[in-house]
Amino acid sequence: MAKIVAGIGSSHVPSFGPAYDGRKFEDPDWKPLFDGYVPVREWLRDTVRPDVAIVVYNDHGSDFSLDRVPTFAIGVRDIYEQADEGFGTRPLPPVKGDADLSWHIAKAVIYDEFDLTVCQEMKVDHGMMAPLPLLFSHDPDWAVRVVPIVVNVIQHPLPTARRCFRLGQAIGRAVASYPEDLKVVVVGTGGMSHQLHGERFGHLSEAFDRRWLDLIARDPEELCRMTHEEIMAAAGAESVELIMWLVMRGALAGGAVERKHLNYYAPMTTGMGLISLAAA
Amino acid sequence: MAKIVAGIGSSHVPSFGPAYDGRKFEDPDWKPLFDGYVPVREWLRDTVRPDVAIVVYNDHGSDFSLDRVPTFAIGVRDIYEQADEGFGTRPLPPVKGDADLSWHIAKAVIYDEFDLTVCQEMKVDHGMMAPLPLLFSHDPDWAVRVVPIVVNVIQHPLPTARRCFRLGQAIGRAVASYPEDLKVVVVGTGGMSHQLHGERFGHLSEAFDRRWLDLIARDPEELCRMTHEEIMAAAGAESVELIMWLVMRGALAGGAVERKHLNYYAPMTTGMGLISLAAA
Amino acid sequence: MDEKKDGPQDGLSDWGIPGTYIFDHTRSRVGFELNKLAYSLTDPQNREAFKKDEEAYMARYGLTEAQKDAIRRRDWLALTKHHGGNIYYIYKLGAATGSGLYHMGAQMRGETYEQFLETRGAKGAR
Amino acid sequence: MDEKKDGPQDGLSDWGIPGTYIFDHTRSRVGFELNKLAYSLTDPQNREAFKKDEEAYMARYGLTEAQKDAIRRRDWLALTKHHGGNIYYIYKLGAATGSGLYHMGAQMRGETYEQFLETRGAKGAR
Ligand SMILES: [Fe+3]
Ligand SMILES: [Fe+3]
Repeated sequence: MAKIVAGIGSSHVPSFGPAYDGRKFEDPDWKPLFDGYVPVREWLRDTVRPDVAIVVYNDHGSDFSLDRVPTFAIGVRDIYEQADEGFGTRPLPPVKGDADLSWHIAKAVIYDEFDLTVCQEMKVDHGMMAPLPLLFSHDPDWAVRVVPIVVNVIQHPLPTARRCFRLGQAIGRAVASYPEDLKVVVVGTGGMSHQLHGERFGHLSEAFDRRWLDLIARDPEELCRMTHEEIMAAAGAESVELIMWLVMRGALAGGAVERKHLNYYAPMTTGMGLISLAAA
Repeated sequence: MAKIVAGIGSSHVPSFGPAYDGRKFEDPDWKPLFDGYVPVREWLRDTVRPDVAIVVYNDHGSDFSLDRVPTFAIGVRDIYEQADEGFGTRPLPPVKGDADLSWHIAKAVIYDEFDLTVCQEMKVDHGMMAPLPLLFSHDPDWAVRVVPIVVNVIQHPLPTARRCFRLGQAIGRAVASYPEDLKVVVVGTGGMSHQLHGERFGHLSEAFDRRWLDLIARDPEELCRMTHEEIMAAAGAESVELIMWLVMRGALAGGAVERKHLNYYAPMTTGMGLISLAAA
Repeated sequence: MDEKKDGPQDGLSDWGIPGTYIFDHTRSRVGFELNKLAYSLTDPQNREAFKKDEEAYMARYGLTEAQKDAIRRRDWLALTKHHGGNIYYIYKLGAATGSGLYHMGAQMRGETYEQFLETRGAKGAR
Repeated sequence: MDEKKDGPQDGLSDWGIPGTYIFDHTRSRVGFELNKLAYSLTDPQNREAFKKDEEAYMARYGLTEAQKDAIRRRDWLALTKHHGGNIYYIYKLGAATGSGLYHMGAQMRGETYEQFLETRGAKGAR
């Protein structure tokens, strides 16, 4: 049987891309970010050893346009190319999918009353690609297969925080019913505090971010009660993508969790958070 | 306040189109179909007098392709053109939408934990256009504005019958919270028994259809318990689109209903059913 | 001619309803390019291009040789049973090649058009 | 120059967060063609076409004159505040016109790029 063994919460800031590709690991302004990922990557590689990562992210107008905006979507491909976000793509191999597991999750979750949009065509943007190489090796090929879950955090109305948590719970049930022996890690991406438009561009709230990093492990129920307005007022309009971490947390919610790693750094316009949780 | 005043269940057979446009109202093989719609159309026009019709239908590979299949979608436009289904379009004016009401419903229903895909671009096919002119006058312009709700009944996994009913209930709550004084009718389309592929092409079941026409008014709960397999085995693979009638029935479920009209005719390959329900 | 792909070994699901090939993920995966081609025929210019040169048109899509062959043979049963064709998409291929739905259905039933019509209650309602 | 469209009379929502223009249906409706144009710049050929002749490129989309004018002026604040631009889409317009996100942000804040950088903790991490 497949089993969810760990959860990761991670920011997905676009600037991770050029910094990583340019190997700025020792650059003093980047080192606090990259150093945070090292023990998590090693823990995943040596201890958790997942076969599959379910990556919860949002598209940023790269592959999904506004003609049709799904609240929740799932990719069901065996391979995902990178989307061109306006600058070309990064020197990384295409992401490996797991179409069988994706379709299994789609079926289980739709029958469980979550109204997914099922995508046989899909490209992935920095929402997934910013953190992925920081968490998993990719040389010559990715160490995990990926099931992408796409959440609308762009065009309001967004799904509620609680709905995201419940989607995670449904994904947890779906994985538990998959007959193959697979170890699965769930990665919730996005945030933390940031605002990228308006006169309030650049707004940060380390206090909010620290509270989120505490509650996501210890008391996700309190996060589920937050409205989009509360999150956006406290931590910037674009910080609302943090609700995607609740999909990850919901997927782990069947058992106790143990927080393994924590990192936080906010050098420019985004609170860059990282957390790892082991399923008990 | 807006109020749901009536519900209609209607087949949406493509051949309604050429028969209607060719004015075959007195053709003996078509008369039993068209005669059934006359009292319903008059009742809607003279007694119900709706401002808006929420039309629940499915696209048949006309405007939605298989690259991304939403379980539930809503149109939020002020105008909907016809899709070209391979033959050009019919001589009917474009459908008038109600973008304000559509967005209100989208917001209410998404916050109510239904994961809609929100469509600012969308064309409508015979799923809507087959019954629409039989129910509402359109000369020179449509007598109602339309909110389209699109359900995936094509690519399994489909939403369950119960989920469709619950979506209807959520739409009912959403309409009841709309501040404008509007009378709303909900039209559930599709079915009845038919199968359009395989050696079993042409399968019909009047018994199943009659039972559905009875239960949709009297005991929708029993229909909610049906699986897709049961419906398809009894009434043909493509009959499963009948689950869309349950969205209509759910939207009416707040109060008692009274069945006003009933018609049934199965001349070729599809059970052509029509029912009208008045909200109490 | 598709006997080899028949039955469970073709990877397509069997929902246990005779003569019925439910369009689930097994068929949607296999038929993705085929249905995409059929969907493209909702555009009148594409219909013209297809009618003008079917082979060139098919070459634009990643169809299998067996799928192309079933299109050439207008084998609607094989397309929906073995090749992942969804009837609503394949219907557009029928239209572009001059086969109406009832002609397609008669063939899928293994009947002539006239034989099929005789099984209907009021065959003028078509 | 968009003062007339300012405030509640422009039909755009106000969620009550200062300096913040939530991308909800009021903005998505107004900005639909604008964001569509910006989205099209994910295609390298379209980027070339846009750079070569902005006016001709804009003419392909149903933009308002005020939207076109805000693009001409690279007025990122007006685009997101008044014209329904979503920042993730508009960012592609920035890229195609040589404005990075932090340049766009500085302008939206009413600062120079250098002034903005001085407000950051580790400005090398960009
Ligand atoms: Fe993001
Ligand atoms: Fe239909």
